[in-house]
Amino acid sequence: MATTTKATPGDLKLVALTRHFDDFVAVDGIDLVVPGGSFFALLGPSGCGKTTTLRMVAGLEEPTSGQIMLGEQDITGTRAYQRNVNTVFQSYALFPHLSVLDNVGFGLRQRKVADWRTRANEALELVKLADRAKQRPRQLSGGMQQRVALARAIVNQPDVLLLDEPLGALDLKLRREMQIELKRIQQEVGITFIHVTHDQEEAMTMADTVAVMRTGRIEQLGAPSELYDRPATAYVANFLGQSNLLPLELRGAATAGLVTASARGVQVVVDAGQLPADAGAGLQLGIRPEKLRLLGPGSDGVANRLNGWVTDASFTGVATTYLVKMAWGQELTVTQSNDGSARAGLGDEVTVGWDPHQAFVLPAGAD
Amino acid sequence: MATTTKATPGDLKLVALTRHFDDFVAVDGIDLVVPGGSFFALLGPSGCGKTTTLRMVAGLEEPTSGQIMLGEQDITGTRAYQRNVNTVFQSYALFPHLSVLDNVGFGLRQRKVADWRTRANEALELVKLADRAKQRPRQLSGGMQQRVALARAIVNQPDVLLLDEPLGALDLKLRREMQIELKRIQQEVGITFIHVTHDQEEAMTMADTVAVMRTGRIEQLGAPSELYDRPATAYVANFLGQSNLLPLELRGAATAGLVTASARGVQVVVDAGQLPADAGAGLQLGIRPEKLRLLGPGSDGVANRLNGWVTDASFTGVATTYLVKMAWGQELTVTQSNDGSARAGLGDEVTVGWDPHQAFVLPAGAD
Amino acid sequence: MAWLRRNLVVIIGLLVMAYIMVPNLVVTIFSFNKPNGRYNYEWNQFSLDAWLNPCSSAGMCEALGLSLWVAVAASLAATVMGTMAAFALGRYRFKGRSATNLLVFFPMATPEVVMGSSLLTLFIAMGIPSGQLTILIAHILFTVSFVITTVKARVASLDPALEQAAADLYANPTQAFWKVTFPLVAPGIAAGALLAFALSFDDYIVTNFNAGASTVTFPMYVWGAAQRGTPVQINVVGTVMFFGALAIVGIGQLIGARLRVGSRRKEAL
Amino acid sequence: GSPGRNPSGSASASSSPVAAPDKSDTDMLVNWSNWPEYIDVDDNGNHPSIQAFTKKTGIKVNYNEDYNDNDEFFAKVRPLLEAGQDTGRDTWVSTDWMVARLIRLGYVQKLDYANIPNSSNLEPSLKDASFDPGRPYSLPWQIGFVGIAYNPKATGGRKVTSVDQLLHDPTLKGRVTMLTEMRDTVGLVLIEQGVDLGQVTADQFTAALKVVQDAKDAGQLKGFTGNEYTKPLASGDTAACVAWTGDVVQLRADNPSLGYSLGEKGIPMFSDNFVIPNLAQHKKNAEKLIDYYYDPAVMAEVTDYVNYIPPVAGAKEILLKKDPGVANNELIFPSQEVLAKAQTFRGLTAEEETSFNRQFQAVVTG
Amino acid sequence: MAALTQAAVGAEAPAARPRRRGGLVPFLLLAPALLWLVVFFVVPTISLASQSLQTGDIDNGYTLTWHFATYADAMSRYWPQFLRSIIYAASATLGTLLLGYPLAWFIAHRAGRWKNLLLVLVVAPFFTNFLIRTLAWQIILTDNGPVTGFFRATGLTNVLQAIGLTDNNSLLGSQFAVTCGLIYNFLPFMVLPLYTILERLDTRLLDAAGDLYADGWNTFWKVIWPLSLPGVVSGTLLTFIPAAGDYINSKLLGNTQTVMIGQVIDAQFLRVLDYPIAAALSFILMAAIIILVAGYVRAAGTEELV
Ligand SMILES: Nc1ncnc2c1ncn2[C@@H]1O[C@H](COP(=O)(O)OP(=O)(O)OP(=O)(O)O)[C@@H](O)[C@H]1O
Ligand SMILES: Nc1ncnc2c1ncn2[C@@H]1O[C@H](COP(=O)(O)OP(=O)(O)OP(=O)(O)O)[C@@H](O)[C@H]1O
Ligand SMILES: [Mg+2]
Ligand SMILES: [Mg+2]
Repeated sequence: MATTTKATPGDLKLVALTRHFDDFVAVDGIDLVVPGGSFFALLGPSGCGKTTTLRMVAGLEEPTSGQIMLGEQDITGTRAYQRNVNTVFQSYALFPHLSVLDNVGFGLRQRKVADWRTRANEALELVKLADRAKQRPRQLSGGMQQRVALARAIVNQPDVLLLDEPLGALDLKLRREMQIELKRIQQEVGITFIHVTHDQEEAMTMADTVAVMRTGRIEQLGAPSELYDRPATAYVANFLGQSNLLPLELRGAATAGLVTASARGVQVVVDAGQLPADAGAGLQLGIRPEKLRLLGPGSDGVANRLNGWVTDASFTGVATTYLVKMAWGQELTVTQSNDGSARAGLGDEVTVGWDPHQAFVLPAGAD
Repeated sequence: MATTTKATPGDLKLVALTRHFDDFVAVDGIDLVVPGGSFFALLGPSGCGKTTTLRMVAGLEEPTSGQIMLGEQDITGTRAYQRNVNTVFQSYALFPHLSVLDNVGFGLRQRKVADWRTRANEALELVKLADRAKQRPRQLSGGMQQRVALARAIVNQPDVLLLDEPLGALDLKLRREMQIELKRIQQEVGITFIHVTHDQEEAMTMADTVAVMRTGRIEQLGAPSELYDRPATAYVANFLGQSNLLPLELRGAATAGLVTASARGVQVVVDAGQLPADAGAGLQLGIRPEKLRLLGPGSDGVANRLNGWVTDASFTGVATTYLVKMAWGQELTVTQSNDGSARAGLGDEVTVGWDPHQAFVLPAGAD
Repeated sequence: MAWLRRNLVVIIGLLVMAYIMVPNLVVTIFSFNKPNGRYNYEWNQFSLDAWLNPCSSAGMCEALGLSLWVAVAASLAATVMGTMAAFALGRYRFKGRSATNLLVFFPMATPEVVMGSSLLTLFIAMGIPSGQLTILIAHILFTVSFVITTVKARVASLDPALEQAAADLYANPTQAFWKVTFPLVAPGIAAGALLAFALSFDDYIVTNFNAGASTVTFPMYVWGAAQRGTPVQINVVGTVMFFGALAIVGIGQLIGARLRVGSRRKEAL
Repeated sequence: GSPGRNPSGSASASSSPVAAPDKSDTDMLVNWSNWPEYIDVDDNGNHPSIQAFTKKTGIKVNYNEDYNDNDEFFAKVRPLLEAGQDTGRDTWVSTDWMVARLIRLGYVQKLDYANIPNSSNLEPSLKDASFDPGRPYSLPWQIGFVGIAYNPKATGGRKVTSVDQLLHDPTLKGRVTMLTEMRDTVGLVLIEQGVDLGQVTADQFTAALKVVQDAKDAGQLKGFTGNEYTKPLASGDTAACVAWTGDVVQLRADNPSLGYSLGEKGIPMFSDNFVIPNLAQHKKNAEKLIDYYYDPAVMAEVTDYVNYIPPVAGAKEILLKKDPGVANNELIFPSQEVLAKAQTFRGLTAEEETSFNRQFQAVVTG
Repeated sequence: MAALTQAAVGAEAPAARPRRRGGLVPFLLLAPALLWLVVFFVVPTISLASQSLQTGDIDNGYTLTWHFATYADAMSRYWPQFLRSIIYAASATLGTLLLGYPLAWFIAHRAGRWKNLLLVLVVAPFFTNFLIRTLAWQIILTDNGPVTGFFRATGLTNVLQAIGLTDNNSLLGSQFAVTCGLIYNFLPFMVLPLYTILERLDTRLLDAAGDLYADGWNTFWKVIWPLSLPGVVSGTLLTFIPAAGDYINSKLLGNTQTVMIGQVIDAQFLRVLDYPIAAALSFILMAAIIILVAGYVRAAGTEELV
């Protein structure tokens, strides 16, 4: 079945989708279009309503109000087993009493597909588990179970595949492997994937489009690099990785696309193109740790520089993360790639610098 | 109690420590010295004997042979409740029928410490849970439970604190927070920590010394950066992160500390100081993904260079990871920090290069 | 229609619950009856007589007292022995474990007449005179299996890491048992004891064989009385026992809930 | 297993001692097992006649209503008696055929009539019982007839007067019960077939039983019961049944519409009798107790409550004054005409008893 | 009371593999209960076995003659009652299963904070004397009562009669009443183990089934039912075994056509005084139960008996 090319499925549209639990509003009027065939990630902290949204799409939860459209069809009122949508559950939810093959074939048999066995075996091959067909789920390791859950869902060639933190229970190494695997499979089968996670790295690695959710609403939506490099709010900035935030006061006018400003009394330059339209409540300057660099001697050309001393250095293999204390007490996080660039020791006085185009500017107030 | 400064406890020595389960050798003659007051990490894949080793130190498992010394004292024959060693269990093992305070005070009360209540409260303050003293463990979130388990162990001021994958069940974000927290506490109380994990990043971030275990033995032991930059075997190299391995044949003699060699027919230079003493079985060259760089124009000075084309690029925020396919089919992983250096697109022809001093050489055969 | 489909199981559940409760309801209602004649089967007239004079039926209260005493003593003994055995079976691997499991299972599969009579023969051969002692022995015998089964499930689901944690925190094995293991298995033990109590309190056939000349338990009394009439007081006892059991559990739960609410309120502060 | 026992079963032949040292004089106590509700009771649940006995003699009575059923009771005491052990009882009240068995097995002691002067009040017709010729072992406690009772409410007002009707009337189908007491149930049929219960042969027994079997197979019978037949009869769940007189008198007190008929050709009669088991610890006290109840005034008091036929002459005269309603009740003090029709099942040999029982139980539990 | 949950009365905990070897300790722990079972159960059972092979009668005593024919005799004479007992017990078991399953599900998943109370209510009937309970059934099913009235008015009695569960247009004194009584008496033994297993059932699997196109019915048969089998097994055992030996219900609520083997054993033991055959019947009953149970447990694939 992996070899069959599918017509691109229709778009999935959520219209003012809302779900209340008693008084509590879990999902608060989401409007969203997921283009057919895309890899879409829903990102957000625990309890923000990701699972609830997904369950409504799957038909496992009834919306309090709003609509769900698949292509031209309104599927809001249909029941789970009538929707051509499949889910890979966070906990896998494999049937412990069935063999791997029977798990994968479950949906096909429900739909009375005659050659379910062949197709289930093909799906198992796709996830590289053809040799485990006869085993029970509990005989497999976590990563294998995850792949079975995936096979069980995609074998049905659904219009939309929902993945609810499918990698949450895996260890780091396995998680990275599975991320690559999932992406490969999505490209191969061309099904719309909606991937829920609270791991920002995961969302950014895998998805074409990422939506960041917050208490039942969508805070920002866009391509991963757009969200990462140009977050609209501090919330998004912080959620998609660490940020060093400094209060910013504009001083001069734009010259050559740059504006001079002052952060805690230190003069800095910022990219004029990044200033938000409405800067009423004041501004904040944000710099990602990896965009900050420890400046060695001979780097006088760097426009933005702050002095401090190293209070902590932790080696993580790929990089070393320093905490650099500023005069005003704030500790900036600096991630220095271990690619041969300058290293510093605990207590060393250092200067950190950054390229103005790699920083971003946020309205203050909005956190 | 957090404020009391303790005399540095004695070293923990394991001498030819062995444990059999029936025929199966779980721990196979480990010799090890853990300096008093250090943060020691035991790293290894599932089933390699980490827990068994820890349990023998705690007195929960009897060694088949070998000795355990704490300072000058042989504690091999003593029972768990007689040892001044405490454990934070992987599953926390909090007593569900006792309040948080009673959990933390359990050990003190067993030892008839009169002011157990004060000290337990102090310990709870240390882990920032003083306000939860009256609750039952199941009312706390996973991270909080973990901190209670920690408080319950350190409140006894043991000579050695054993931590068995204490963070295994936490999600990524919480795990990072707790790593920092643990390290802070260890520095504050000065107790010897032995930390078991199978997460290499965790081990490297936290520990002074890391021991990599493999099927009941210790494969390599040293400071994190030492293990990462100079792994003795491919096993260690792969376990502590990703590596690109190339077969290596020496061609020339050492000049200026560098040796010319050939990898898959391409001429490369390697650091002579890194050649292993015994190179009988052939050699392998290892380069970490982040030490490989995409070379832009004007980098002709780089001695080691390989040509290929990009088959995958995934953006992770901090960095972008490329898969670069070589002429002989191998895909090299290249992690390029998003600090403004060159980026490439899918299918681009690229040249990757590395600094000979940042690569390492391994004996082949040993995997 | 959708509502019905969603709540079908609730409706059926409540109906079955009603099926379980109806006989008890009848017993309760008829405890307020003033029967016309010696049989309490037809509603005649509301009366509190039986409730006001629960012991006026000759020998009933003595029988009830004996039954309560026997049930308490037997369930206590069965609980202690059964709990010990459950620990052994749920915890250790040893030779003859499955044989022991089977042996524990057999008494539950033995017809009561057979058990009662063969026990009597044994007592006579051993020279133990029939009476409270023999009743007690018999009751312990047929309740201990239930206790073992009940507690074993609880013991088996206990996390062994907890006892190790106790040992790690300087508790020697005895202390670890009393401070950690026992409190955690306690609900299972309580359930086993409750079941043992109920089975002992309700047994007629085995008891009848092994009761001596002057030991009449409550079921024996009821059986005898029922031959010639059913005093309303029997219904009173049935009602009291039923609601007593409910009350004990209800109070237990209330205390639990109170504790929980208390700590939640603190948390909120 | 037990060692072979002398089938003649006389007490003296038994290997174990029969009489225990009598503690009566030092231990003022007597243990008495009786059927439930088979003695006078006052509103406080006390037994006035027993209280009076204790007051009079200083002997405390340990009265137990643990005799629910002859067979069940026998099963409880047999192992003790067989093993030569005290049963813990000084006297109990067994039905005639059980008395015969107890005597046969040598499980009961001879009465010392010197301690029972009132035994002279025994109704003359009862002095010589076929199961205990000359009554060396037993004295009757109460006597009753076996007849047919019916609930007009359930029969639609029809009377049920014959065994034939009981077993074959289709309007009663499935709502008839008979007794698990073999001699009462089969005896009723035997008399209907013209057999004298004192002369029953094995063939006659089998033939009568066949009638019962056929009725059962036809679905006529709802069940075979012990004393528990009374409640369904009163409530109308049972339309008609084989019943004992004492029960019927009491049921009619509550529900006067209940009907009762005694056989035209003959009436099976049973008696429940005091016996004193081997090794009774207080034999003399037991005999004093029996003597006490053979006082017509005391027996009258009991009869007034239990409504069975008293075996003591003179009781009727006393009741005529105290409670004429009871004294004039034909079922409690039957006329000579009725008494003449009374028949008692003959004593059976061990082999017969086993064989009859086996056949009868095959019907009951078939 | 949540404990009664754990009462498991059978359900096997997943984490339940015994894991230690303890030298003498397990034997010391087992000693009292084992001693009790051996002295007061095994010994009498052996003497019962010997009794079943004796011949003789009450007057002449019984001697051990290894008379195995008694067993053949018992079987040939009483196979109908055996068969009937098995059928009744089986249909009562089926009935308890049909009623107990939704009830257990309801308590486990839909009862919220009423859970514990409902669990107690399920067990509470045991605190009312068995005879009173059964007599209460007599009152409920009485010919002139509202229940019978309802059954008659709705024509249900005709239905029951047509399938042979009752006759005479009444409910008492019928196979129907006996089965009702049995079901009522053993329902708690079915509900408790079922509850334990159903409560542990991962409801996410139900979502998964729905997601994979299984409607309610298919979800039940393909997922819930197979997963609840261990509870079904212990529940059916705890119901079937005592129900097969029961006779109170058949005696008080049944008629002459509903005699069960317990009643036969009772009669042979108490009334005919044929101890060998009574003992043999007991043994056959125990053996039949154990064979059935062993086969059943093997087929159902649970590790331990109860
Ligand atoms: N059945 C329910 N009844 C009441 N509240 C519910 C229910 N299901 C979810 N909620 C609430 O709705 C909110 C959103 O839940 P949801 O499961 O969608 O979060 P999530 O974003 O998936 O979180 P996580 O990352 O922890 O899985 C939570 O606060 C949760 O407590
Ligand atoms: N009680 C036991 N009986 C038999 N084998 C055991 C026992 N305990 C551990 N083992 C075996 O010993 C080996 C080492 O186990 P150990 O628990 O020490 O591994 P680990 O390194 O802690 O693994 P993980 O990371 O999965 O916790 C495993 O293969 C395990 O199966
Ligand atoms: Mg979720
Ligand atoms: Mg481990």
